[in-house]
Amino acid sequence: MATETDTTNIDARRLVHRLPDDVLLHGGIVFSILLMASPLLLAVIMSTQSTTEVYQVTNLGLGSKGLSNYSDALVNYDFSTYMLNSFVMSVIVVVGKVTLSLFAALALVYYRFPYERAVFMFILLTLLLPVPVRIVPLFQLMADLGWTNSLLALTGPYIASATAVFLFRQQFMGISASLVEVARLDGVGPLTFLFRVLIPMSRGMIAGVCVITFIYTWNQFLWPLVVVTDKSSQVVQVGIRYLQGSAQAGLTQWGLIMAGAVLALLPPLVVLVVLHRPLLRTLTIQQK
Amino acid sequence: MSDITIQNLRKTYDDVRAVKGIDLEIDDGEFLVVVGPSGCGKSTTLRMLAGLESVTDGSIAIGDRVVNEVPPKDRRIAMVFQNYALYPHMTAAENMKFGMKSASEFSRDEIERRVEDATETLDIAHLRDRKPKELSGGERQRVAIGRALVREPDVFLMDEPLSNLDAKLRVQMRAELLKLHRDLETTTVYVTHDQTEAMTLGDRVAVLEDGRLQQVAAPQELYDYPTNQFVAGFVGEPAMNFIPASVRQRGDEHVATAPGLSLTLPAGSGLDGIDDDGLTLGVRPEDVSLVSNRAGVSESFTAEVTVTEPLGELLLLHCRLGDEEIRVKVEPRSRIAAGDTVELAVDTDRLHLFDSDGDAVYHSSVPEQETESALAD
Amino acid sequence: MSDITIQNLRKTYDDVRAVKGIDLEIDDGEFLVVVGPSGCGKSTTLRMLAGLESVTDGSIAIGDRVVNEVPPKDRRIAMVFQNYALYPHMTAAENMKFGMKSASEFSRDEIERRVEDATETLDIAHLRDRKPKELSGGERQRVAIGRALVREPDVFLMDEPLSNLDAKLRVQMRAELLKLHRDLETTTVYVTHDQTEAMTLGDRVAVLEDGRLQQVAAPQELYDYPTNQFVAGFVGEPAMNFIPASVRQRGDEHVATAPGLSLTLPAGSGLDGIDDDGLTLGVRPEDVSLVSNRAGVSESFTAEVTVTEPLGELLLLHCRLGDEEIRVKVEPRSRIAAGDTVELAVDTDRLHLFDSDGDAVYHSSVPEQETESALAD
Amino acid sequence: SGGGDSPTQTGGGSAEQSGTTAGSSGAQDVSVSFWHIFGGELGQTLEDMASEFSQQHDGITIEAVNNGGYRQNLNQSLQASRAGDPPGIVQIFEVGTRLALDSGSFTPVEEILPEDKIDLDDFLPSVLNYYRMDGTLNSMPFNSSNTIMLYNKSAFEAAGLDPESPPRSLAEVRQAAQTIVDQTDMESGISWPNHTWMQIEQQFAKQDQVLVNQENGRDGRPDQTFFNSEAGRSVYSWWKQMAQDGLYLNPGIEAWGEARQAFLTQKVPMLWDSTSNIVSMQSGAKENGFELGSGYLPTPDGANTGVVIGGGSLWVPDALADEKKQAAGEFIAYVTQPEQQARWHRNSGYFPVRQSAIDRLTNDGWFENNPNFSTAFDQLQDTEDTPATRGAVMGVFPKTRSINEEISVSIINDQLGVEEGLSRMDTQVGEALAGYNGNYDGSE
Amino acid sequence: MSTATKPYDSTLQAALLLLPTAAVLVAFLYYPALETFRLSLYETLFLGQRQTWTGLGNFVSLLTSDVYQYSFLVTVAFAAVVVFGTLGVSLLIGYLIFSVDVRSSVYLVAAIWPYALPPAVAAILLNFILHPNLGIFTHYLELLTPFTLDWFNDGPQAFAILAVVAVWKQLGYNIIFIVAALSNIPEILTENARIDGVGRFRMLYKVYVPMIAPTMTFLVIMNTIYAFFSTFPLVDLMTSGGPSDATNFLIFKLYRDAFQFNSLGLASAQSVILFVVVSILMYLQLRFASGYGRYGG
Ligand SMILES: Nc1ncnc2c1ncn2[C@@H]1O[C@H](COP(=O)(O)OP(=O)(O)OP(=O)(O)O)[C@@H](O)[C@H]1O
Ligand SMILES: Nc1ncnc2c1ncn2[C@@H]1O[C@H](COP(=O)(O)OP(=O)(O)OP(=O)(O)O)[C@@H](O)[C@H]1O
Ligand SMILES: O=P(O)(O)OC[C@H](O)CO
Ligand SMILES: [Mg+2]
Ligand SMILES: [Mg+2]
Repeated sequence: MATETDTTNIDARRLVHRLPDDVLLHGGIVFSILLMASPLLLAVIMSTQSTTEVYQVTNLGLGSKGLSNYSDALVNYDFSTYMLNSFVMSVIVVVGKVTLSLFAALALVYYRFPYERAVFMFILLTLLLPVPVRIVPLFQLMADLGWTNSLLALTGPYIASATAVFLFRQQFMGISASLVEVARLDGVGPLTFLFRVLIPMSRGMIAGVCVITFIYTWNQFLWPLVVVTDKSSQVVQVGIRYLQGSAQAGLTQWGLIMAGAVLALLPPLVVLVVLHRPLLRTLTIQQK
Repeated sequence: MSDITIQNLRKTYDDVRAVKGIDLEIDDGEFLVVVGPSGCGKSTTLRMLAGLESVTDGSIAIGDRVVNEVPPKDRRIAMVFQNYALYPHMTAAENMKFGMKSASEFSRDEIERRVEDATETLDIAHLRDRKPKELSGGERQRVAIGRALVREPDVFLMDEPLSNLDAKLRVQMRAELLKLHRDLETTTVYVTHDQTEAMTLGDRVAVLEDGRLQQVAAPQELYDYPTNQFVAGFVGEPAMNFIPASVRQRGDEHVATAPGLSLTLPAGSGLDGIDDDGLTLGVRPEDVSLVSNRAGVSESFTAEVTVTEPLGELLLLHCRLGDEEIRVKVEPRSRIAAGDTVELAVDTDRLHLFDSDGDAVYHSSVPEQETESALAD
Repeated sequence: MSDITIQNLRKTYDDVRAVKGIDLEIDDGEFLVVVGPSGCGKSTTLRMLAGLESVTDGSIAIGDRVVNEVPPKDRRIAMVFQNYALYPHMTAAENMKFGMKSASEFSRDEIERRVEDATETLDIAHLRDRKPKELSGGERQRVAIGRALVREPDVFLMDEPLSNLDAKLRVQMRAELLKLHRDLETTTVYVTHDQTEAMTLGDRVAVLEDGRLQQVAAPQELYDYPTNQFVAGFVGEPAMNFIPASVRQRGDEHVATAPGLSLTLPAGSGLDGIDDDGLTLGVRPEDVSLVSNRAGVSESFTAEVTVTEPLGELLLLHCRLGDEEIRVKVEPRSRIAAGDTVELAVDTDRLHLFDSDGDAVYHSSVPEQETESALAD
Repeated sequence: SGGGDSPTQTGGGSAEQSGTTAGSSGAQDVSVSFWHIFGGELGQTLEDMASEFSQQHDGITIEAVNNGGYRQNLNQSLQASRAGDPPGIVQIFEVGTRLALDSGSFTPVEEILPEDKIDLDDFLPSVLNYYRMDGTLNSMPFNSSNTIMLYNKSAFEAAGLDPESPPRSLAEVRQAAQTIVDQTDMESGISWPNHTWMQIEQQFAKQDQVLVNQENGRDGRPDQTFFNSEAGRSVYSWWKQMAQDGLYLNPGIEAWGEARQAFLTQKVPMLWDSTSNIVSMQSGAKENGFELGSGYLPTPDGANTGVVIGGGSLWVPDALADEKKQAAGEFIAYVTQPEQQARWHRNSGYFPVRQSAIDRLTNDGWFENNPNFSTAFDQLQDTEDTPATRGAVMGVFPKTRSINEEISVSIINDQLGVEEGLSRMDTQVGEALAGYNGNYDGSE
Repeated sequence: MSTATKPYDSTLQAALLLLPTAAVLVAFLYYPALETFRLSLYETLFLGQRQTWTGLGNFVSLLTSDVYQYSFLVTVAFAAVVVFGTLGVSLLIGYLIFSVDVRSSVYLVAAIWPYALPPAVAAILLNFILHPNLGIFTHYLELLTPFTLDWFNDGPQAFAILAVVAVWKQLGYNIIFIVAALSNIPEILTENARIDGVGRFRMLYKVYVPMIAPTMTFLVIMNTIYAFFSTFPLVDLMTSGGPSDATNFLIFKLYRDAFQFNSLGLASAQSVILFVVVSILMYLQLRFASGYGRYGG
């Protein structure tokens, strides 16, 4: 299958011996990876330090506060609320988007209906309309609907997407035509076909779309910033913004901020690490 | 009754005329193989039979019923695909059951019974709970056939079911399919582009080219009496040698001549009135031989060997005769090397003549001839 | 000097022993074909020759130089791959030049000259400026060969270079490769899994199985005198019939018996002292025949036909003999149907016996025998 | 106008009920959110006040929420009002006054104050006047501040300067800065966030120079600004020179934290800061081991017409349900009570806005014992009442700040000349004013 | 694709299946987008509650405004730096990983994790690490080099810092594609080069880069879109557009005009201009995607 590219599925023979410069290569990789990760590692260290310790710039030891910056962020600075909001928002968008897109792709790939191409183009064209292109009226719309500060406003605009429809369509079209024809010969109904055949056969792709969507949604910043004005409904990315203002004895509490940042990064990072395989496969299909 | 009657069948895609008018009758219980080069319209024809493709023109009847407008599931057919078309996430048994469950006209027990029967017939009972990826190619194809079997159809349609298998397995599955057909006697239409498969499987073979039927006949008849140059060249490996020739009537006899070659043609149908230049003489590689092997041959000719290919059971010579290359099958242990000049003769009982349109105008032997048989008892 | 000497060559991947000790001498200018089933270690061996794979044990010498530790680029070899390995973004000419340019030991003119020569030799001068995707499969393979040519290597290594081509083209390229080799006389090691290719191309053929060499011999010798059952079964299509048999000495004669069959073996090397049960009698399908066709055969036997496969030029019978199935090639127009019982005899000059280890202990004909030749002049 | 069609607005029914709100255990709880801008200790103080109030007032819960900074609070409350889901009380900075008023999103606070509990005459007139437009008090001054200069007495002493007499003119600042940089290992001489509140708004007031025409915008909609005036040029020329000579440590645009940090970590000996932060600066100084001093905001030539009121006031959105407005009014009255004001002052440095609170503190000897706290107050008391010190009013004030601060960077980085930069401010703000006015008039 | 593989032909069912998606797209994408076009022709105050028709006035004032022109300029420059910076670094790291052993998912995951990195977090982390006074990186940089980091005040530095953050955050995404593309290059091409003795570096720029050109093009487009649209949190949390407007990118200016300065009409006009930018980018992507054939194995 052309779609099974890459990284996850590489011929065992790739392990060709390349010893002479192996050490150099590994060194190079480890160096770049460490360099890339260093801000995060430093942040983790700093997140255990007290404000005074942070201000001793070269103090790179684990700090005296242990995890208390984290509990402080979670309890006193409402990060538990923000995280929960982010989580609920992300899960709703993931579930909603996957469901809606599966239905749409089912129709696009397996139904004969007038103006098929036009309908597909109609969906695809929304790629031209990222949030910034419509943010003002979208905000007004939410205001008019009275949806601001609600999950509806946070999730609604994300719940349908050209990308997911496109990916599922691509996936379905990649399913061997003869499998479809077998179903046709048997007279299998569309929903049976979707649930018994398409979904089980698209598990990897669905997982990939879930990961992409989760990370994408979790990382949203601008839209929640605009549409949520009530702190208790705010998501964690914007929550970081609130932390920035916190000061103790006139000094910014960087330890606390770092703890907040690490918290805000953790869920998408975990999702990525655990599900990187389907993610990689799905992303590379998106390219086409 | 599950004979099939196809009349003037046509299929046009936007601008492609894939099938250009086919008339064909398939008897109840017959195993008909449709063969032809890639893109000739085999699959299209089969898919119209299945109802997967709409019919542009003409009609298809299964039994007494014209099925042009009948949806696939109601045609009482089952189809087997080249790539098995098994659902990868279901076990063998689930694959077999899935279609029937969807149809909902079968009871649980009925479904179980049929799957039981089919797995037994195909000797795959032990594979019931494996998923396709845990099966070998041959086993997968067997499951796919099993899935067709459980529907107990009137007609089996198979589109190159063996072409994904390796050579050994293909030969073996071929034999199994033959046995299965002998047991079930279900009308079967089998599409392949492999002439060996066509020859060995079919009660009759239909040769298709460019959307048109070229010949429908029993395998050996196809080999011995091709109706045109296309069929002659398509069937047989290596292909029949074609030599541009002219035929002149000399008294009672007809003599074919080509550069370096002159042959008196045995009397036969079609020779009357032929006195022509633009003809093509056809002779198969095994019907040319080294002269020393055939005593008393008058009309021998010489050719230069350009390449020798030892195939073990025989030696294939590529020889230059005039401007043409002809292939000759000779004894495997002949000591012949490239560059040698050899003396050759043809089996005059196995000559074919084609006119400039490619139509066969003459075969040197007569179709209805009796062949000596070697039956014991 | 570019003969190759391989001694006790071994290759082990983590837990897979891919090559298990090969000794082989390849003469300067020889065309050696390595053949064997998938996974037997052909590619691995070739890649060790090329230096793409490190050698686990043993040694490889090209000419007088042991090359085990020599990097690929310094081995004076060129390799042609199955899927051409052309750089898609470079034209044919650029593809040919790229490697040489990198080597930087060649002058511009030298490079131009060589490419010129190669394109001429291969008749692809007109394709120079096309990119791979604008070339057909055969043309691509020609460019790939051209790229190997320009390096003017001591040894060509080819790994299934034709297996991506369709049947017709494969046959044609095969002939071209032969001609090229005849012109250049460069030592060539050619890997394939296709026995026909092996037979027709090789000066000698090395049969590999499971990481071990089974036999190295000229093609016809391989066919006629396989050293073991594996080679016997691997070469020839359909494969040799194997019938479990016991051989008893009766006075001067040795008689082989199997259910339904009893054969007096012609005297031959290896029969002395054989008086055994666990033997296997080997006879090729074309060496079995219907009795009526061979007059005066005493030791005939009968078998039931289970399947008939008309192949056009012959009819292949699957017959049941005792518990065994044997395949028999008979006259194409024989009127034999499945279920018939036929009387058969074997060509006693073409019998083989294998012991329980599969080693050939006896061939009824003698290797050095002269074959009658049919040379004119 | 905005929020008028809010679905939450109920008619007279709720007015009747509101009579029973205070002190009674009403059936329904009114919960009012209060968006403020404080983190840390100040935020804590506010939250304490809110919860104490909630405890004392059955049926009312005030939820104090730190909603980021002033800009965010203004924008978000406008957005929330637009969306019909406004907070109960919003803290908005002084320069947002005109915009908030024009937006029509807020109810004049005097309409909802429980009259029996508040005595407007007790409030400092200078403060009330800032927030009173066309005779109406639109918002309740709560946290009022001005700019003072903090300095590191220990460093002054170490450099041989008199720690008890901080520089009063910009030239003196420069001298002190130079001396300290030369004498000690301090990095630079002075710091303050690039914030027009200090370098323009306060400096102009001190030099009795209005920012905009129409009597600083109090007599009508202004359409012209005076940044490129003598007052502006003298401040900016000095500032630019300080920066060029490495005597000014630039912490960034509105970067309060960075500036304070530089001061507390003793990179600079002087800091211009809001009085609002005295408490934490005092404890910060102590933690970092130096003695904190404070003085009036220095000006060119030591001119001192006075300062403008800074800080924020409390606004109540119009779209709020009546009983919530009522509750908000109760709370606003509560936090401006003299004892709360005194407490607020002690915990922050914002000066009390009521005379009685000031009197109470004075009587307690607070100002005597805490000279840094009195500096701000004294500076305020020293202020003459002129159009310049009454403060400018314009709808585009927040944007003006952004424009000016961006241009300030270019000036002190020497990408722009002083005049060039100041007149660019005049142009850009002028355009913004024109756009705002045109639009505003157009639809009325 | 053959229409023959479409087993269902009930238009009604198809419509029902498409309805939810279509409804969401119309309500939250098409309608607001059209509304953006409409609003761009008005001058507005207070979140659109006061609107005055100005025709193309907003566009005229944008296009003639120094600030906007400058913003456009820095955005384009920023996109260029981010696009090529990201590609360069990712190519290097991707190539290293590919060269070693692509299956090693440990390396791979360790290199692509920034894909999960929220831009806001990236901004905050580097804001701290590179803080002019507190940043540990700053500290050592200033210790070891004569260079001083003062990006709170120095426009070009702020621009560079944001570029670093933007590149860092985008590395994961790019490495994913580059490693995948490299892995798709048939191994035999590499082996062939080994036989010819082609050097690693020459191989990279003569063979690998041209061969993954389609992927690189795709990444150029995606990175451009990213640089234009997704870097808002960086600006908002790190520089607020400053200093000297050096980081006042289009998206930030749009936000500020809309939600801080209440000029929705003007902001809508900016949205329209951004729309034109995305459209051009998408068009280019389609052009290039079809222009390059995909190289098979
Ligand atoms: N859906 C379609 N749209 C347009 N043309 C088609 C379609 N399906 C088939 N064709 C064309 O119709 C002709 C016959 O196709 P068909 O698949 O029947 O060939 P085939 O004989 O089965 O070939 P193969 O041996 O390669 O399977 C071909 O030229 C093909 O390109
Ligand atoms: N890099 C590798 N790591 C582990 N095992 C390998 C590797 N390369 C080859 N093998 C194993 O070594 C054995 C020989 O492989 P090789 O590729 O030489 O077979 P082959 O004869 O060329 O087969 P084919 O005809 O399929 O190409 C096989 O079992 C294969 O799985
Ligand atoms: O920090 P504050 O509260 O003193 O306010 C300073 C300015 O007045 C804000 O506009
Ligand atoms: Mg077909
Ligand atoms: Mg191989």
